[in-house]
Amino acid sequence: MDALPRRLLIANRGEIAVRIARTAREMGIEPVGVFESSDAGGFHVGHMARSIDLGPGGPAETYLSIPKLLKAAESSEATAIHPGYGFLSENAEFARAVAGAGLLWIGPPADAIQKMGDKLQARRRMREAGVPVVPGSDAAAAAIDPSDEELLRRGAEIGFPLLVKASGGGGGKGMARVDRAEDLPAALEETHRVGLSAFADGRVYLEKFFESPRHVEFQVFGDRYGSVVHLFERECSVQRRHQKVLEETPSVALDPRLRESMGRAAIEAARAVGYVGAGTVEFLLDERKNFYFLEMNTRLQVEHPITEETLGLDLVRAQIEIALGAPLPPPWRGGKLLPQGHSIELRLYAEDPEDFLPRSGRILLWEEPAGPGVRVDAGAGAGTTVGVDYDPLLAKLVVSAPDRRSAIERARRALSEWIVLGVETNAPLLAAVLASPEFRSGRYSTDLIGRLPSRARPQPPDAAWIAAALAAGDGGSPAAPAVSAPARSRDPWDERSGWRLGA
Amino acid sequence: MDALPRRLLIANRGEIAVRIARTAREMGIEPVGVFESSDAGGFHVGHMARSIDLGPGGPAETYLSIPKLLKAAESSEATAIHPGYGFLSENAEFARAVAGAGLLWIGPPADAIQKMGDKLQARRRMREAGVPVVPGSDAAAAAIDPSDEELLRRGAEIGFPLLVKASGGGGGKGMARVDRAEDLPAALEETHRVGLSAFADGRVYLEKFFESPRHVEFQVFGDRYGSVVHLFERECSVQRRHQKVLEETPSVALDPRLRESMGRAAIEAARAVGYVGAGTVEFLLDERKNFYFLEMNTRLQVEHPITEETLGLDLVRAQIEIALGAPLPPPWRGGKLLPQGHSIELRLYAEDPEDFLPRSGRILLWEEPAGPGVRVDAGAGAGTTVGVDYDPLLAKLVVSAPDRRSAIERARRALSEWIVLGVETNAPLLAAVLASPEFRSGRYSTDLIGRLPSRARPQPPDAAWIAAALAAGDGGSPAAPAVSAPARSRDPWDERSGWRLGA
Amino acid sequence: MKLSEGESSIDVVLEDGVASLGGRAVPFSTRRSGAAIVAIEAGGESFGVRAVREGNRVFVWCAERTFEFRMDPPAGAKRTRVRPSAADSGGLLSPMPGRIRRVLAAVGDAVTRGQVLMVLEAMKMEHSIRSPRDGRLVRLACAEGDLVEAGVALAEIE
Amino acid sequence: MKLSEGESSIDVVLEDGVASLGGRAVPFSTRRSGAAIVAIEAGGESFGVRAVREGNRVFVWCAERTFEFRMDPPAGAKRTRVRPSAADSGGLLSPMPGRIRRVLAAVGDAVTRGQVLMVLEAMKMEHSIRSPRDGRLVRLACAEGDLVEAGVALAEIE
Repeated sequence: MDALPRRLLIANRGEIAVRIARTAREMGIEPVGVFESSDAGGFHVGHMARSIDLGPGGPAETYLSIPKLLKAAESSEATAIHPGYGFLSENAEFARAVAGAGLLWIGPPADAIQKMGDKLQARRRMREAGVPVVPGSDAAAAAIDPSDEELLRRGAEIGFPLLVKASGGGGGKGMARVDRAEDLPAALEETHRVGLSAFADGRVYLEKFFESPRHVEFQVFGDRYGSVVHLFERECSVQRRHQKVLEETPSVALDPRLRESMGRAAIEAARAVGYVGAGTVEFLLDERKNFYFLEMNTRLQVEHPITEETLGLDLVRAQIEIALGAPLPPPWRGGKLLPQGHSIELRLYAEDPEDFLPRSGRILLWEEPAGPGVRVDAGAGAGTTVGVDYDPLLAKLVVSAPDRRSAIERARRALSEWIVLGVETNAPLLAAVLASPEFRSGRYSTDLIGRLPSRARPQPPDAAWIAAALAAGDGGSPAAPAVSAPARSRDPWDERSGWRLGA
Repeated sequence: MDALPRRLLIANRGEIAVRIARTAREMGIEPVGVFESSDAGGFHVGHMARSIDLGPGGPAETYLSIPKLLKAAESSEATAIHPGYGFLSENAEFARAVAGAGLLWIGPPADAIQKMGDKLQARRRMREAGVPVVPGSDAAAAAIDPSDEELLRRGAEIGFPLLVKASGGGGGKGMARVDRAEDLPAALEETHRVGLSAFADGRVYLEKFFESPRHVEFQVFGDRYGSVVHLFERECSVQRRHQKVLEETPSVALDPRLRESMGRAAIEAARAVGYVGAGTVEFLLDERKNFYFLEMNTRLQVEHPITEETLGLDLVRAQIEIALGAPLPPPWRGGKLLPQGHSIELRLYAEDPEDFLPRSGRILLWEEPAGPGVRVDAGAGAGTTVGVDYDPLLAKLVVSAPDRRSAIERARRALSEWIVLGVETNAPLLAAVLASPEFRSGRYSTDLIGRLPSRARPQPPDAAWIAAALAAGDGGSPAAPAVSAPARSRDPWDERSGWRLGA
Repeated sequence: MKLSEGESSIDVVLEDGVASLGGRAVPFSTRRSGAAIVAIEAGGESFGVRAVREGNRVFVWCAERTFEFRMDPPAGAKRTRVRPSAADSGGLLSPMPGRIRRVLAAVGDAVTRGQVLMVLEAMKMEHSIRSPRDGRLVRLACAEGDLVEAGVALAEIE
Repeated sequence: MKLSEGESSIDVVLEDGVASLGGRAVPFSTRRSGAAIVAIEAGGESFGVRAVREGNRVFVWCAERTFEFRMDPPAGAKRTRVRPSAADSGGLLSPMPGRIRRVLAAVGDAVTRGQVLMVLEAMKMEHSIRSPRDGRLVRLACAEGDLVEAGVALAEIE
C-alpha cells in the first residue's frame, strides 16, 4: 500500500464531508474542505483543518467545477480527493481529471463510472454477465437508440403502467411513470428533454413497472488485484418521491439462499465493469422474490453507515486504503465477515412532512439524540442556514440493536430526543413510519409512505402556548423572557452575557 | 418472565439516570426520576417522563434517603426501582426495603450485596471458593477482627509498603498506603476512624502492596435459576487517586488462557454468594500475570458501555429482564458471545486536569463529539450547574473501532471535537493519556498517570485573545459582540431575539 | 399578547403562574436548567419544552412535536419575515423556495387550466407550476433564474 | 480593553480587522456560522473558536484547548464572581469547592506547620487543610457544615 497522503481534499459539503473528515483525522490525514462563498458558514467547514473558498456562483460554479476543485487541491497541497456522494462523485471526467493532475482519486476507475453511468450500456453489460435486469425496451435484439415509433411499439408489448427512463438518469431522476398508451408520446418527449438538459444524453428506454416492489441494494468492494466481495444488503424500500427516507439491514425480505444469489449477482455486476473500491448494486425485488438489476452507484452511499454498524467497519477508511493499493482485508474475502444485530438509518430532511416540499431557514435550536446504540452523522447544527441550492438532508440518525424490534424501539426513542427549531423537518413522517404496523411487520414495499394514514396536524397543548408566550417575552411575565435563554438579572455583566448561554 | 412494570423509579441522577431512562423508554416503561430540590434543573430530570421532588437537604436527605425514595415510588405509582451506581446501589438495607414494599428491585439479592460489601467476609468466601485473593492480614488462620498489636505483627510479616483497608470500604475509599512500619499505627487509627464514620464498621485489614499492578475486571451475570456467566473483561488500570479515568476492552494484558481462568474465577466468585443480575468482579494482576480477587461490585458499573459495544448488548435491558425472572439468554450461556473490535471509555470529569481537584460552575457551552464509532452518555449539557455535592463525572465518551489502534485514534478525534466552556474539565489529561507511548503500547499499569510527563500550561494563541475580546463585546468592534452569539441587527425584533440563538 | 398557530389565534396573558389562554385560565409552573426553562407543568401534566423566538415567529418544541407560532408585532415595530400566505395574494404562489428555471408563458397570453406556466427547480428536482384555471396571464412576478421564497406570488391569472 | 489569562495580562484593541495585542498588531478575519463566529484567521492560520462571556470572565475554546480570560470591569460596574486568588488573601485558602466537615483548631490556638486545621469534604472524599507554617490562628472564616468556594480564605495564621 502506498504512503498515506498528508492532506485530503473533500470535494463536497454537508454531513458526508464531515463524515469523511472524521476518518481522515483518525488516519492522521489533514482534511481540507471547500465551500461556495455564500456557504462559508456551512457546517462542514468547521470540521476541516482548513477550507478553500471556491468563490460565488452557486453549486454549478463551485462544488461542480472541476477546474476550481483541482486548483483548490493545488493551493492547499492536497494530494488526494474524495468526492463523497452527489455532486461530481459519479462524473468520469472528474475522476480522469483528478488522476490526470497526478492526484489520488478516492473512488472507482473513471471507466467503471462511465460504463455504469450509461444506463442502457449498463443494462446490456448486465445481461451479458448473466445478471437479471428489469424487462425493458432494450431487449437483446433491440437497437441502442430506437426511434420513438419503435418505443411506442415496445411499450405496447411491455404493457402499462410502465416507466420511461433517461439513459443518463438514475436515483429517481429522469424518470416518468406512464399509465396509458396515449400518454406515452408526451412522456417520451419530456424525458428526451430532461435527459438532454440534465445529462446531455437524449436517449430513453422503457421499463416494466412493478406495483409494489422492494428496493434492496448490496454493498460491494473491489481491489486492484481483481478481488470483489459484497458486504451484505441494505433494505431501501421506504421512499418518498423515489428518494430514500429510511434504510435498514438486514432486510427481512431475504432468506439466506436469496441473499447468497443476490450477493453473487452483485459481485458479477461489479466484475463486469472491472470495479475497484466501494460501490452499491441496486436491485428491484418483486412480490414473487424475483430480483432485477436496477443500477449501480459507483460511489459511497448515503446509507453506508448501517453496513458499518452491523459489520463494525469504517468504509471510508477502506476506500482510502484500497485507493492506495491495499488488497481487500483477508477476513472480507474469507467470508469471515458476519453482520451482528440490526441497524436502521433515518434521514432527517428539511422538508414539509406532509407534502415533502423542501423548507429553508436558519436552525435556531438543535439538540441531538445520544446514548446506547445511537450514532448521528450531522451536516447541520444550531446556527446553520438551510438554503434552497443544496440537498435538504440535515443529518442521519443511525441506531443499532441486537434485533429488529429493539432497533425500531431505539429509533423511536432517539427520534423523540431530537429537537430542531427554526426549520421544519420530516421528523413526524419518520415517526409515523416507525409506528406503522406495515413497517413493523417488515412486510412493506416502496409504496409504504403513500399508504400511511394521513396525519392530522396536532393542536399545540396548553404548555406550548405558554412556552410561546414566555419566549415572546411578555414584559409582564415573572418568568424568563425566553424559555431557552437565561433569565435577566440585576448584574450589568449578566445582563449582556446571559444571552450567550449555550449559544 | 413477569410482565414489565409500567413505571420504573430511577433512584439516581446524572448520566446513569439518563442511561437507564433511555432503555426504559425503549422497553415501553415510563422512567420516573427523582431530584433534590436544588437539583431540579439537573440534566437527568429532562429525560424522565416525570420526576419527584425529594425536598432539600443535599444527597444525604434525598438520593440517599430510603423512606423518601420509597414514598416517591408510591406517589408516582412506580412498581420497580433501579438504583444505578453509587448512592444506595450497594446498600443491602435499601434492596430489602424495596422488596419489602412489594416493589421490584433491579439488582442482586440483598444477601449477595451484604456478603460482598463486607470485604473481610468476602475475602474469606473467596478463599473458600478457591479464588485467589490479595495476600493480607486475614489469612485463613487469622482472627476476624484482630487487635492492632496483631495487625502490627502481621504487617511486619507482609512487609512494606502495604495497604490498610477498612472492611466496609471499597472503590478506593477507606484505604491508606503505608511505607514504613513506624507509620502503621497512625494509619490503623485513621482507617478505624474513616471506617466507623463512613461505613459504621471500624474493622480493618492489611493487604500486600503491588508497585505497578493492573486492574482488570470481569462483567458477570447470573439468573434466578443458578446460571452464571461472564461477559469478558474490562481493563481499568488508568486511574488517578484510585479512581478510574479510562477503561478499555479487550485488555492487552490477557491471553486466551489467562482470560479463561480469570473468567472462571469471576464466575466462581459470583456463585459463592448466590449472585443474580449484573455484577463486576475486580482483579489485581501483577507483573508476573498472577491475578488476585480485589472486590466485587454488586451493581451496574460506570464503564459497562464498553462491554455493550463490543458485544452488541444492552446490559440495562438484561438487568430488568433478569429481575423479572427471565433466564440468561441462551447465546450467553452457549459461549456463543464473542466480542468484536475494541472499545474505549473516557470519563469527562469537572476537575483540574493537573491536581485532579473538582471544579464547579455552570456549563455555558457544550458541543459533543459524534459520528462513526462514537457514543456519548452525558449527564450534563449547556446550562447544567455543576455543584460540589455530587460526583464530578460530566459524561462518558465511548468509542469503538475494529482494532485497538484505530480505537485510540478515534478517541483522540472525538475528544478533539468536545467543546465544554464554563467549567474546567480533565480533557487535557485524557488527551495526554491517549498520546502517551506507554498507553499506546498497551504495556501500562495503575501508575500510568503518575508517570505522565507534566503538561505545561499552554499559552493562548493570538486567535484566542481576539476571540476573548470579541466575546467581551468591545463596542468599537465591527464583529459580533459575542463569538458564539448572533450579531446585532437593526430589526427591533432581532435585537432581542437574536440572543436566543441555539440557547 | 396575540399568538397564532396554524388556523387558531388566541390572546395569551401570563400572570403570577396563571396563563389566560383566550380567556381560559390555566395555572402553570416552570422548571429551569441553568437559567433556561426546560419544562412546563400545566393541567397536572409536565411537558419538556424548548422555545426560541426569531423576528415575529416563535418556534416551540413540546410533547415531542414542534410548532410555529406567529405574534402580532407591537405597534411601531415593522413586520419582518412573515411568509406570505395565499391570503396575501390573488395569484399563483410558489409552492417552495427554489429557482425559476423556465418561464413558458408571457403576460397577455391566454392560458388553460393545468397548463405549465413555469418550471421551478429546487433540490435538484424540477416542479411544474400550472395554471389553476382558464384565463389570461395579467402579471408575471418573476423571470428565469430568479430565486423565489415559498409562498410568494409568481404570476396572476384573470 | 484589558484581558488577563493565567499570569499574562495585556491590552487588546480590535479595529477594522486588526487586533492590537499589547501593542502588537495582528491582522485577523472571522468566519461565521449563522451569526456566530466559529473561526478566526490570524497570522495566516485558521483556528476554530468558541467563546462565551459570563460576568467578567470569558471562556474561550481555541486550537482544541480551553482558556479562561478575565476582563477588567468597566468603571462603575461592580465586580462579580471573581474567584479570589492567593494574592487577595493573607490566609489559608480553600483548595476546591466543598463542605467543611470538621474544624480541629480554635482562634488563638498555637499551630505548627503541617498540622491539620480542618477537614474539607468534596466529591465524597476528605481533604485535610493543613497549616502552612508555625504560628497562631488569628481568624477562622468558616464553621463545620459551611459550603465554601475554591480559593476563599478559610483561616488566617500569624
